[in-house]
Amino acid sequence: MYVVRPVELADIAALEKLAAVSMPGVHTLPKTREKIVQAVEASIASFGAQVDIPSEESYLFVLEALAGHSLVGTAAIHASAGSNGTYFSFRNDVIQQVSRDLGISHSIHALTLCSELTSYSQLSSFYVDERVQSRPEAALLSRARLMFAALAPQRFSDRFFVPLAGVTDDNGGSPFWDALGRKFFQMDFLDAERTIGGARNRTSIVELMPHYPVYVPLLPGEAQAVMGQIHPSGELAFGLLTAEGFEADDYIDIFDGGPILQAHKHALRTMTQSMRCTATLYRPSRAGEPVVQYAVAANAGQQFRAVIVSVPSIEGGISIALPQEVLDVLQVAEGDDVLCVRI
Amino acid sequence: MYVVRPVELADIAALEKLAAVSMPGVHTLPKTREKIVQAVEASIASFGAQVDIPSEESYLFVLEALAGHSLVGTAAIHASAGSNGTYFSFRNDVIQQVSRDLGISHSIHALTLCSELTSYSQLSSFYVDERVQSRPEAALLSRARLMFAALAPQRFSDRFFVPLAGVTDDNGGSPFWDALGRKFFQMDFLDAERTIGGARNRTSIVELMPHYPVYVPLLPGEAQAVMGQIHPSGELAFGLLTAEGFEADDYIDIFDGGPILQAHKHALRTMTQSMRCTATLYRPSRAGEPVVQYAVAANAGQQFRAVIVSVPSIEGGISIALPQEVLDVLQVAEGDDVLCVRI
Amino acid sequence: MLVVRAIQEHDLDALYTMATQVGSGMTTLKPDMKMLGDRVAIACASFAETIAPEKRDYMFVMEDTVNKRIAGVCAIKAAVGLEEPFYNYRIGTLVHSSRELKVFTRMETLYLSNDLTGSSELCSLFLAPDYRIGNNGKLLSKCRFLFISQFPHLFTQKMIAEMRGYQDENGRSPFYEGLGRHFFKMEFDDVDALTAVGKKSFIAELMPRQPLYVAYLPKEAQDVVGQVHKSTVPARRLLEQEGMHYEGYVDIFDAGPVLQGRVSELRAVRDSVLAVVDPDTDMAHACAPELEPTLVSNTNLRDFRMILSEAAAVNGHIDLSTEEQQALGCRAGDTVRTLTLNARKNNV
Amino acid sequence: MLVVRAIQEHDLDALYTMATQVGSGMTTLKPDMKMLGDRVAIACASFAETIAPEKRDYMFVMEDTVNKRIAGVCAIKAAVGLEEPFYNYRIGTLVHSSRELKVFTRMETLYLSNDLTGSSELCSLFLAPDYRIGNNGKLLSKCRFLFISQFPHLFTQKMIAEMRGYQDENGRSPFYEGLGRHFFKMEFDDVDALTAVGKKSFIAELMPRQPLYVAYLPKEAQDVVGQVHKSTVPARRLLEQEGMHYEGYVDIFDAGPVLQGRVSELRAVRDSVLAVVDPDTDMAHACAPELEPTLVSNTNLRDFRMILSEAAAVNGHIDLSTEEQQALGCRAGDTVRTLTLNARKNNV
Repeated sequence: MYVVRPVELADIAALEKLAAVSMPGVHTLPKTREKIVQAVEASIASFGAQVDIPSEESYLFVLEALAGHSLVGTAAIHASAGSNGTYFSFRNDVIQQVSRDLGISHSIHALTLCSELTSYSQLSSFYVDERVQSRPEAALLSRARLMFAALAPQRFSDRFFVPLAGVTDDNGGSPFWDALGRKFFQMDFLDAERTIGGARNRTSIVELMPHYPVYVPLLPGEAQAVMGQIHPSGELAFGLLTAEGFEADDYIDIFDGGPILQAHKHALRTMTQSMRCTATLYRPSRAGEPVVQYAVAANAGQQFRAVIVSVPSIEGGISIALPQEVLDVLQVAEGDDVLCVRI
Repeated sequence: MYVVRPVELADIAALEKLAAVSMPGVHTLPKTREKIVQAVEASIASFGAQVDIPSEESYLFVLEALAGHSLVGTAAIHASAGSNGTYFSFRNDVIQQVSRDLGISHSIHALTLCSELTSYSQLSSFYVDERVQSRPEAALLSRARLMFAALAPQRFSDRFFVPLAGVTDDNGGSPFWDALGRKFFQMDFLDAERTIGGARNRTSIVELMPHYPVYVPLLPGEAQAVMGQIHPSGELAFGLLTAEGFEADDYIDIFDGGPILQAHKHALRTMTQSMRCTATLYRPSRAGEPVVQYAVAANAGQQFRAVIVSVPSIEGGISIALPQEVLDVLQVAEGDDVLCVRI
Repeated sequence: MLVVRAIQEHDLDALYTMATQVGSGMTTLKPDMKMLGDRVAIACASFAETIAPEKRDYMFVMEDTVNKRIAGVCAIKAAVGLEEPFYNYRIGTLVHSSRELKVFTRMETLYLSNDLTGSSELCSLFLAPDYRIGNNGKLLSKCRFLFISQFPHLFTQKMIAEMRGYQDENGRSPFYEGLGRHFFKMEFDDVDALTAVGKKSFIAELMPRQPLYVAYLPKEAQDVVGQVHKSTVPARRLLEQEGMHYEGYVDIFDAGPVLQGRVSELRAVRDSVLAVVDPDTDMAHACAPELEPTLVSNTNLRDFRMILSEAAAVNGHIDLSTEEQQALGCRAGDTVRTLTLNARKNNV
Repeated sequence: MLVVRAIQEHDLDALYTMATQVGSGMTTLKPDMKMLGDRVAIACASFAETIAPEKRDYMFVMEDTVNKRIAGVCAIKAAVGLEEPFYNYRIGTLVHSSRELKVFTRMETLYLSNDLTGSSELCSLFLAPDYRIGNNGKLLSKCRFLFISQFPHLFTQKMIAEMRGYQDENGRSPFYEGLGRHFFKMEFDDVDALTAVGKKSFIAELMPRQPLYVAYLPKEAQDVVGQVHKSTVPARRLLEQEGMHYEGYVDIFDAGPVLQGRVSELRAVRDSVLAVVDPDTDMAHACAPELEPTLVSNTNLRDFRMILSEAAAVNGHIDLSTEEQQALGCRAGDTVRTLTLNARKNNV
């Protein structure tokens, strides 16, 4: 069995190992021990914080294989993307061009630097070990963040977004960057990402990036081709998130043109279809009873746990029967509330 | 009993009478017989059309008091606001201003001329007679349009909006217009509305209105004060629409600064909470059985009808018991499908 | 002798004949009898001062007094952009600088503008091919500056001239291909034809209205911003010698430069002088040894005439031959305006 | 006698004393010993040509040879905006026109721009109050044009001068109140103080970047766009006489005009002439009857000096008194540059 739980200090060594093998890229794990320690401590403080208004909290989750106690995945969610500055992205705008005399009317696609995502909650750092990628636990890890948000809505915005890494070539170059950011930053893509620490909320961005809309037809074909396209490493996350209800058309990343998925919580399956049920002890009654898979989560703090269970359908019901082992992992007793959603 | 139904040719005389008493303003009824006839004929053609993609269809509904066969309200919905041009509105933008050196960071509100509502379906022409304004039938009239859209989704966009008249003074002047549109059109508000026929999709708009964002702090206080504020005549509609799930913060009218309510269909109560039930004949079983009010609608063409009924709750059920009189008004028989939503 | 004079109604046929030789690239001189007739009528009314000053269009023809042939045409519009918007791109500069990252980026920017609205415009210059010799081109181009010096009150302080932009050997405009085509989705020649019939403003509705960084354009489009067509290089040089400068305004289609000048700083306005015509002595000009040629005009608005003479104004007097006096429609004792044909270098 | 000369290290104390008298409104001359010391060092390096041309800052002081007092200061920066972005608003025109509605609206527009980046700037002019008599102000201001004529290769073709904008009797800037305050949320004087310490670019981060219609501003803000402070009217006139013009660029805070000139069209560059100093004869200038005063400078970059003389250059020679020769650091046979103090009208 696998469990998603908040990161703990004891995980630091394991995270270091994960960081060493995980993809080079900017939206994944911190790379150095120092930054990992920082992230873990920030997460522990965040889970422990009393929150009225979402702010600097950053929650880091790990996926643990209980057999062997090994970490096989990470995922994070930040309470507010702009707690530490303005979060910049390109908004996909459509400009109508009309000439009555010529009877011409067409739409021009333009990218506008905007700060609209600043108040959103941001999902990031999604990584799962190869062995788990095809298992439902990958989906559990991704959704656990939203289940936590469903259990503790005051900790988050009503809107969420996830930037996914865009297309780069074999040398780490980005066709989108070459057509746009490079002209203003005068440096290579990876140098720029290193310089700015992968952030999208730095003053340097407002100082250097264009403030006027970028007309897409003027971009070279290679740059247009990768707009909103994901790096192959992001395909798993993209699939999980669009199934969840995230939409990809409104924003793209200002550096590599990668997609930024976003959604109002009303559009997210985890938010709209999850049910609060009372946990009961599962006592197998008859063999062959049809079962379905649920993600089940409990607790809104550092004790947060999420697992997948296969149990009889609870549609219309108000309780869910869970084996003792699951109750133990979730750290709940019979009669406690849990959050359940079909997975 | 009252019924909402598509307008018919026989209604023209009654509509003329209504137009004579209804508010002066731009988002309500056509005023002249010729325009009324046009609107009625367009509506009849629209209800009769086979529609794959929403286009020029414009559906006009009336609220009829069955006792006396008098018309006491109108409401319309256009399949696509931009079927005949680009629909222009002001988008409420927030621009982040950051100076790291001075430690200053603040937001500036700006209005940007945009055409994003062009592909939306547009609700308009909502008018109810004074005697009906405080009755639930006002809500029925407003929602009937969305029930029709729920019954015939292919006829409409996934997104809807409703412009509501903004604040004008006793002389028909608009403080918002005086601060903005007047500078470009060089004419009074009412003259401009007359000249342009109340439309928001004319080439003249793209020719004359400002293409650069208008920074709200630069507008005179009186103009800022009325931005997004409704004319008193729109309060009933505003209340009904926000209860329905429409949101008012994203767009305002380019002429008078009145609010433009908009929503994705997923956010609308009529769309998300309506149930398709089988109609059965109501046979009162026991006195004092608790009843609730439903809006019930049937048929997706010119036979569309919507009424309010008070019947026992149908939560979880799949059929609704309706008195014979209601079945007759809805033009359905036992066993036919109807659409029901709590009102 | 060649004389440049105010156009007259009877010049219409000759003007049409010339317009048929112009070819593409000059939008203000197309072989369209209706358009040309309207224009000549406006020009005649302009010289007669029977229409409002800002509507005037002073058109001049160059006539060969020997064979009475019309060999060239040029014009000055009193004001552009007052009936239809007059669009240009203005080249501006934006600096993007981050001290933290030690980056300082200076970018050129294109702004769609109507800044030149109301300016007076030098336009419609065409010289018949067989007259393209000697100083004829200079005479035709520069006559307008002498006219302006004589009647500065008829013009705004800002004078402009649109120059045809760069095209490659195949008539392809790299600027149009890199920018306009994306928004118009039609051929450059079609755009050109539309502007010729006065539809320029409506095409401009399709242009992007937000400022554009030049760096977004393909290299070959960037390279031709403000560059004239190869055949226009001499015309540009002539105007620059008279005090017109490229100040960063270009055509929205082909990025050809707009030359601008302040009327008070034009060489003709600074340096031209009035002189009284002396009685013809026959001798002075007969033996004038390699004198620099001088532009000489009469001072008559309604029947403005100008020639190129070997005579020079000395101490407020000038000795013109009888033939020259006739060409100018003046006689001894009349006042004429004179300017050396070529600019002299400053004495620094 | 008053001599304007290149500043020297030992002038720092006198410069500081003068800066204490300047008051607010001139951001480039504040009583800050560190700033002034740095600036004098750069100026000395500029005249000595030991720093790159675009970093130079040529600073001049006016010295009273009688009492050795420093009575005025002025400067030319070789290039602005190359270290910190240099912001202005540019006034443009946009036409909104609908033939259908018969509406033609011509609107002025403010564009935030760095267009003047790289221009050479005339700046930091201050004359001690007790010397504000006679031609002293002209001498101090115009010395820079003579310097530019002598050393045009040191400057870009574009010369600018920022003029202090309009304020009412209470020191209130209607333009700032109508625009800047909404974005800065601080007092004009605080903004002024920040710009003085070189923070202008960071304030500009807070300015709206999209083009603004002037018509959005309150009437009283619109009225002062391009208007100078009452006390700056004479300084503006002086510069305009020398060939500088307001071309639509204004300060982003108070909308004071930026005057611009093309170096080649400055009066000094057009009209100044070189002359050889004749041996002092004592007589010529003693009896010179109401001659127009002439600006005379030496031709020495490192020790540039200029005076106002009653002598005039005639046929390439000029007769300067021994005292004048000493003030200029030159002697008979040396070449000097001369320019009449006042512009003459054209002979039209």
